[in-house]
Amino acid sequence: MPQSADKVLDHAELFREPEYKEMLDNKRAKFECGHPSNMVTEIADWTKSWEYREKNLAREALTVNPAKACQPLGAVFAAAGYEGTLSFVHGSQGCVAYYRSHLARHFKEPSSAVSSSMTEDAAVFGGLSNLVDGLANAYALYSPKMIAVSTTCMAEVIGDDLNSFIIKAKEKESVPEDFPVPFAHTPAFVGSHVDGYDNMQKGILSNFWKGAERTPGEGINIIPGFDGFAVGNIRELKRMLGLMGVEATILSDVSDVYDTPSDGEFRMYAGGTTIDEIKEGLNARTTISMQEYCSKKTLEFCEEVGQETASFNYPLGVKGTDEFLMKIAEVAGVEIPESLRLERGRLVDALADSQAYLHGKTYAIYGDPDFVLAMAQFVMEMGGEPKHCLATNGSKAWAKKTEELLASSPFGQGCQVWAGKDLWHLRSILATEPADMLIGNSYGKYLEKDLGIPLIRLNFPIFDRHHHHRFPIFGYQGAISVVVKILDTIFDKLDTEADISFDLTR
Amino acid sequence: MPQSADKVLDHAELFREPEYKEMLDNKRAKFECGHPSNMVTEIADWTKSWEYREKNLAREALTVNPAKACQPLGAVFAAAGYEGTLSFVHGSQGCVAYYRSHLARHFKEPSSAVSSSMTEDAAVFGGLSNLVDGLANAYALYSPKMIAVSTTCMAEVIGDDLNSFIIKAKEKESVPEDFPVPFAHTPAFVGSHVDGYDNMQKGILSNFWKGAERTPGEGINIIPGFDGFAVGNIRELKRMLGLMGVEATILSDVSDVYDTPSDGEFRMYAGGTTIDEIKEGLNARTTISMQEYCSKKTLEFCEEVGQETASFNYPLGVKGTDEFLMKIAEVAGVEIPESLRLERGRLVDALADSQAYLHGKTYAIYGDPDFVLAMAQFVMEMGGEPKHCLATNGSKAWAKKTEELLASSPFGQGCQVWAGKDLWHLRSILATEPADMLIGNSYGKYLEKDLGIPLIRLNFPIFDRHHHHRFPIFGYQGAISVVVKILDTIFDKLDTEADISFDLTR
Amino acid sequence: MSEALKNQVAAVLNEPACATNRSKDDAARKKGCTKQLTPGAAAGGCAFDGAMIALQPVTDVAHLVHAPLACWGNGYDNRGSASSGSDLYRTGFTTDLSELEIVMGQGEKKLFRAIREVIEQQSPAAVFVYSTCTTALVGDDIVPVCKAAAERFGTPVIPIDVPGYVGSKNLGNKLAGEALFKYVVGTMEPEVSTPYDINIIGDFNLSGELWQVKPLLDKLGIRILGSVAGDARYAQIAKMHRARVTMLVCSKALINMARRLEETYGIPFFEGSFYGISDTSAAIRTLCAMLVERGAPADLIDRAEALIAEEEACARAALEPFRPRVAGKRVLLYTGGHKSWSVVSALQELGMEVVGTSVRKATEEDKTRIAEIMGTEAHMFENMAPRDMYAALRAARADVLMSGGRSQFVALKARVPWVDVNQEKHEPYAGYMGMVNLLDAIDRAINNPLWADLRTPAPWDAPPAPAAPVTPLDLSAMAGTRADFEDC
Amino acid sequence: MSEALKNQVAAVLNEPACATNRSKDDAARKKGCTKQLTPGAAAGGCAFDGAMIALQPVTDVAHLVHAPLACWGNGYDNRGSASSGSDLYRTGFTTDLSELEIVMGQGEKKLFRAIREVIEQQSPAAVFVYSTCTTALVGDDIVPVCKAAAERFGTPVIPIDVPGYVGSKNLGNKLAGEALFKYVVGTMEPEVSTPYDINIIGDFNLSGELWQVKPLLDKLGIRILGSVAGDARYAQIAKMHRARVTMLVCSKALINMARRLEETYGIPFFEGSFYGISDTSAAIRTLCAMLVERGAPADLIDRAEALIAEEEACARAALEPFRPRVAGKRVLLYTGGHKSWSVVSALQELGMEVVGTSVRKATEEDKTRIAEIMGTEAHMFENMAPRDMYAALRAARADVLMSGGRSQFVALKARVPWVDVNQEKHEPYAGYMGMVNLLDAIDRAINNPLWADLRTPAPWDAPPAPAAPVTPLDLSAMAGTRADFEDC
Repeated sequence: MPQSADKVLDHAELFREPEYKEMLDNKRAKFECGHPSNMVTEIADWTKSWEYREKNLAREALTVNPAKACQPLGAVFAAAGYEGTLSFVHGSQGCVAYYRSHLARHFKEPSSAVSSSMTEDAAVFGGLSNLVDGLANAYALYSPKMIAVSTTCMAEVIGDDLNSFIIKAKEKESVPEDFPVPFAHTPAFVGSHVDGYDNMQKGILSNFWKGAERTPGEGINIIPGFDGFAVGNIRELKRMLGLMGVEATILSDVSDVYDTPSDGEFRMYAGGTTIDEIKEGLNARTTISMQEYCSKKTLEFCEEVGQETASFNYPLGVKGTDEFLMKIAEVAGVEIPESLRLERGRLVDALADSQAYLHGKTYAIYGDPDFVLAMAQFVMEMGGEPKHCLATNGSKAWAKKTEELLASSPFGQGCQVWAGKDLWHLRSILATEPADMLIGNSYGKYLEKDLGIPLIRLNFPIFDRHHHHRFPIFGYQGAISVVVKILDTIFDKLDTEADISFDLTR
Repeated sequence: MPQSADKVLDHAELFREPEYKEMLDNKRAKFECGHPSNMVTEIADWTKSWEYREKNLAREALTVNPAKACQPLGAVFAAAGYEGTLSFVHGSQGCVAYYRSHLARHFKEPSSAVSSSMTEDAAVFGGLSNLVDGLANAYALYSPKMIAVSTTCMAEVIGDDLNSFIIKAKEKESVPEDFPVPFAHTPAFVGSHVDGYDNMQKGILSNFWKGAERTPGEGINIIPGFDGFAVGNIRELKRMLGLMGVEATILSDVSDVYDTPSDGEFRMYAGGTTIDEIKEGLNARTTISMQEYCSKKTLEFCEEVGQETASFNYPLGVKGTDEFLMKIAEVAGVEIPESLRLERGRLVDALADSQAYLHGKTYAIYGDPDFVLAMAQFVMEMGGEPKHCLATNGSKAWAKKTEELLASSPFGQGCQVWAGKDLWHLRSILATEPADMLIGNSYGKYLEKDLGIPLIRLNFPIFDRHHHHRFPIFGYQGAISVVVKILDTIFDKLDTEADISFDLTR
Repeated sequence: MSEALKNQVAAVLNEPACATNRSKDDAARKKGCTKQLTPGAAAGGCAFDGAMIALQPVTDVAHLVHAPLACWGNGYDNRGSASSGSDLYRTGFTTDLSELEIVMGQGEKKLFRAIREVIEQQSPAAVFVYSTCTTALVGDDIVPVCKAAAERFGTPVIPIDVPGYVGSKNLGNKLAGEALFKYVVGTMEPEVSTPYDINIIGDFNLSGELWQVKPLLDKLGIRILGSVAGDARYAQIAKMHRARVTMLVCSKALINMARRLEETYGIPFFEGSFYGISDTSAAIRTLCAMLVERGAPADLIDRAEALIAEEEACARAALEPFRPRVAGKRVLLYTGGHKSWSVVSALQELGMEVVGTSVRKATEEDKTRIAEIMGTEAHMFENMAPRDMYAALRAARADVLMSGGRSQFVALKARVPWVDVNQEKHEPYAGYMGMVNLLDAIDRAINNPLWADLRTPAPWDAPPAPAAPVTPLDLSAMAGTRADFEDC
Repeated sequence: MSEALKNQVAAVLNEPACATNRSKDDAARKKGCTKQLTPGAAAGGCAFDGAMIALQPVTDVAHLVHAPLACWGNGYDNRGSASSGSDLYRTGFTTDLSELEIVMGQGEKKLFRAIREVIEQQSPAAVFVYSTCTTALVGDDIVPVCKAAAERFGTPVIPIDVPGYVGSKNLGNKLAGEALFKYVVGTMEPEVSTPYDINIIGDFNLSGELWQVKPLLDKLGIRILGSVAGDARYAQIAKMHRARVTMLVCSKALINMARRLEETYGIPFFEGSFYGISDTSAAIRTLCAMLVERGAPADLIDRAEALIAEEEACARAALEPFRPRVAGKRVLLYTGGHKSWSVVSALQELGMEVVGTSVRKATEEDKTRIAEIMGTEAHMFENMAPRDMYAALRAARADVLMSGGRSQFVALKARVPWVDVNQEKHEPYAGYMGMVNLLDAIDRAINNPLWADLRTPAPWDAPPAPAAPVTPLDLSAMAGTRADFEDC
């Protein structure tokens, strides 16, 4: 073996050394049951054919590589944005590990959540004792200011009633009577993480607002939604609001939660919206959601308590940001400040400067429903075509809305909407109707490798690149950073493929 | 030909089509004087050998692909940062076109500068009439608030005395007597653009401060230096100063000059430090320069008028930013605010999160002297090795300082400093002692292509990527964006080369 | 759950081959070796997770999870098992059951159709169908569905009945082993049998670790006929009944499978480790001795000794440059059961000081062994809440934490370097040269200048108080909790 | 400067082949065709720049600039000439003279050593040595240095004496042509001569434009024996004395070279353009007619007509889908001399309306032709300061500006699309299909949704006043300046 202390190879390189190559080839020859390589190639090519595509799209029972996560993940994320809040997942013991891993890998930060760890006994007798003991233990172990309870499938299938269970737990003094324990039912077999986010947001707000006396005021609440770029985006949102002289309550502010410093202090809880802010939020005049599909039920509840509501679809780019800021200005009764006008001008200037490279590019966009809508609109603003818009967790209503968006622009002609499809569907779609770029999350890297279409990571989760979420994609300045990612991808490809056109100036 | 209206190819693709390929091959066969391709390959390989390296490094009369520009470019850049200032280059007609192009291509913004357009007559009779007429025309045509005069080689060789020429021009009423016409002698055969920046800064400050009465105060002046990321960096600098509650005068603020919006208004002049701010700057207690090699003479002049001075070498990363902020805090008598402490913690956290990928990477860094010092220090902070530090415009003093920096860290052991070398030297150096990454400017793309070493563009000029300069690399948050660029390069390479190690999580 | 599964769980929990189990009284034995779960604490993996860990490395199989999205949709391709062939195992297949399908009892029909689709569109060597909490609770019986599908489509379809709520990850490992034994082992015959055929059970080829050992076995002529499941092919499980010896690598997770192979096919097994030079040599010696007892030519012993001598010399020489850089450094271990003692041993060989090791997943036997190796029980501790781990890292003044990914950020906040030695690691550490890799990783972690910068106070902070004098630290006395802070 | 150069400049300025020049009186002729420079205005390129533009496309030559850094160090590889072979021309070679070397008169010695180094380390087909302002002013004589170096090293070393201060870019083009004629042309013989051998002078293969035409010539059997300098090799200049016909593409820049080839070697030349379908066809017709007059077989004429018919039909068909997207769009042109009329013609073929064209670099002849084509002088204008161009773009309500890079940002600020048609463009627009490319670029520019968004007021602004009615615009009456706002 070639290993030596002077040149220790990590496994990406180690197993490319000659003797490992030989060993691996032997393995393939002896244990693969030896399909000839030309047959393997033939089959692989067939899986990129229209024939395979038809078969693939006809798939109805099997889901392959879905671009969505489950409700409890969204609930844990929503709860994390409230100060001192511990997520408590009522269900089988193993599920919460996934949520913690998913969030930790994307944000590169600790992600705290606990489980009621139900076993077979609970399947027979119900989960009350697990929840009662669990709340007591969580409260004692972690000293939270709030415990937000969500469910996994098991609790739903056996029919656990969280509301009465929590009442019972307080009677048994697992937690003090006035200690906030909001809850939401979040079975994985309904909807996706965006629904879980919605349910938990509604659960938390209900816990404080239901039955409380409202003194209508002029305040504004903003619900960011489930957002992999929440750290950078919420900070940018606050900066823009500051420039406008507007104060608003961010309902679930994870920007500090998922970006704690290394300064010698361990923060199990850092930042987040305070309980006082939640309570005061009841009196707001308006609650604005930045992601419609993450907040349908929550906004309905806000209307029930007497607030005006508005929602956006992950406002990105010129038009998206314009509309959002105009709404804020309208509700708050302020003007758009010169500083933001300049920022808009700079974004438009950047688009104009680079339009020769942006116009006519084609994209496949996959991810959460709001994000896909936003990104499709933004690429059309640049003269690009969002050829394929896919949301595994997209509904029929979402599909209709997306089709209307595409129909509103000549650059949307011939583009297709794929609601409910997964990334294996997308592989067939792109193998037969390619696009220049993929926009989505880390799971798209298999498509990038397989089909040679560059991937731009702009959605949750991003596991294989670091720290992108610390910079905004919201706002005019955030939109420029999206444009830069797209342009860098275009130029990198130009340079990689160029021979006589390897130009110094682009 | 395959051209059709449905599929118009730009030239990067057009000339890869079969019949063009054939045509081009014929051209090579018939007109190349037919060196056999194996001989071409043999020679090409030889140019990557140690033997060729020795010959290349022995080169003393020929400069190939220098990583520096000339003095007048730096002067034009420095002048651009003052409100309503027009650069006037006294010299032959053609030179100013290069400066305008260079700046326009990097910043994607108009770059205004004029020339005295000397011809043969001036070579014989001197350039006085060109300067007199030129100032009159420039003043009438462009209505500037200040005209900053620099020189090219011709004016220096024929010995034009700018000071007396300007006095004469005012006597002839080319411009009003009290109209500011600072000047600097900036021959291209002395130093480089960083010296031109220094000379022009000194010329401008002298114009207002020399002979003026000083009322010593507590103010702070900051000289940013020649900086391709000036737009993002100066804004970040102002933001950090704002967080500290410190007001400072930026002497040459190009952040708005080179980032004008597209909003229907043409701004020949936008932003920049005002004349009143310059005048008031005389009373500052301290002038701090962010780039030592861009400000040696200027800081000497500041000391002459009674100010304290300090200089840094393009402060980047943890230590660089710490030192700079501590200096500001000391001079201004303020504490470092909690918000900046958190930002530092986040930067350290980002480095810690990614240290498994950053530690042990090797770099070749080329560019301006201050930048190379800063980048070398920062990569060593990450556990990387700055194997080759090259500044074509680096002096012996710079080389010594860089060697001391390298000696201060175990990660600098075995790293080399290349003062005065060009990018063709660097090609031989890297062909024989490779590094994992190149850090520099767009001219490095030939090395990237030739040697397969990925390039990260962090220095002026960046001609073949767009809008990078709109985001800071200064400050703690700016340092995170540098880290992200490095990490993305590392991960992109890992993914491109990976087979069994094509991992979802990094 | 079904009576069949209930009985199987009870049987698995009463593992005759487990020495610990044999020493229990009947009541304790019935309870099994699972730790008591603590509601309200951070929970770790479940039985489904354990089964998936054990089986996903079978690379040419389509792993189809019969569940709502969560169980697999959130987590596909999140392990670092490496493959020399098919990538099929990295694709996330699920029936993604919806509420309507659950309420209406349509799960089994959907499963059958999903199996058809995966076979038609992916041509796997086999399909492993995993049940989960939801499908078990609503009564979907995957066994007859798999049987019908296998008959209909001509591809093996293996039921893995592992709803998460039945128990721990360790239990899931065992249930997976039972399923393989019941449905797969013995269903194919190797083209040739040799006296050098072995099974390796419990290695998952994380970051290619199996491949750091295989060249050694290749040099000795030893063939890995059966594998559960590192870089495995379905055929390598189907044929494992023809091996001569079984080596059990993960000390307890799949012992039931090893025992069954011994009982049913007469294949003796031993437990060994490839972590650390001494353990690697010991494992090779034992393996060769057993092979010779089972009919391999006697010269295998001498060839093995020669190989061991050569490799040990080479490895120790390669390690020497690192020793001065890591000797004396203090390591805190927070890993799973078997790693607790095998890694301690390996690190001590390198002159490092292990200031603490978690025993939260260790068996009594593991704990005894650790006490022997470390010479004291003072360094053993149970689970820790993040803030307690943080305090321990500082109190123990560890220079490096070796653990899995979810402790990473606690370590970093405590400004302590961290090395990933768990299932998601990116570098292989097995075999003789695996130690070189591990040392390099530790060296790079500890000697990254970042830590000095990080620990140096920011220039605006006052200098820290002088360091307290070193006193022996009894980690076992630290306030902690038996709550299950599952890390992997 | 040297007397020799002074005399050469005077001779070049008195170009017998230039009709404009012949119509001048003696005083005007002596002044030459250069525009008067305006001190204090933005200045354009110099003679050195012009020479470099003409010669840099010789791809296998090392272009060595004898100067301080500025002349080449700031700007190497900034043109879009494309090469089918060597990339040597893209490397920036300079003597980078320092102050000490200038003061001490060491420039010539350094130049000699630099020539040696470039030959030893780069093995160029030849070295072109350019003088500049500084080296000319201090009296460095590059001619004997080049001669000595050529003798010493056995490689052609060609002096190009073009200090910037001697005049304009156009003058630099001509001086470059003189140098080639004096030192290079006729120094090599082609292996074979054919009746189809031609020279093309004045095409620089920007973005590969020459290659859009060459296949047409190839189909007719016409060989580009000599090239100045698109995709040229040194040999293609050395052998150009053996061509039968010269086509001059850039209408005035290198006419001196074409004339000398005619006077000395009897090679007739004509001026043509490959911009636009009609011009391309006219150029091919003229070329073939002249070749036949010079001895090519007469069937060339018929073959050319057949090719033209086919290509024109194909091109017009390809253009039709674009016509509805661009017809009626208003174009403002701000380009160099010859492009003024050839591009106007091309665009009108497409149904576009040219609302203005700069004539700042046009000759009187160019202006006459433009007036003919456009039917009025109202659309011609001289140079414009940026803010005036900005106003013109808005007043003329241009839909697109076609210009070089330095006007780009003015257009964008005026919210007018911009298409790069100058030397730095990235797309080729020559020949029949070049029009398709140009249309595509215009279409993409004009129809990018960005412009609608950009022109739509921000939602917080009041709606704009209704647009003023369209009235004929006399751009020539606009306040402007004769100051040289050099754009390329």
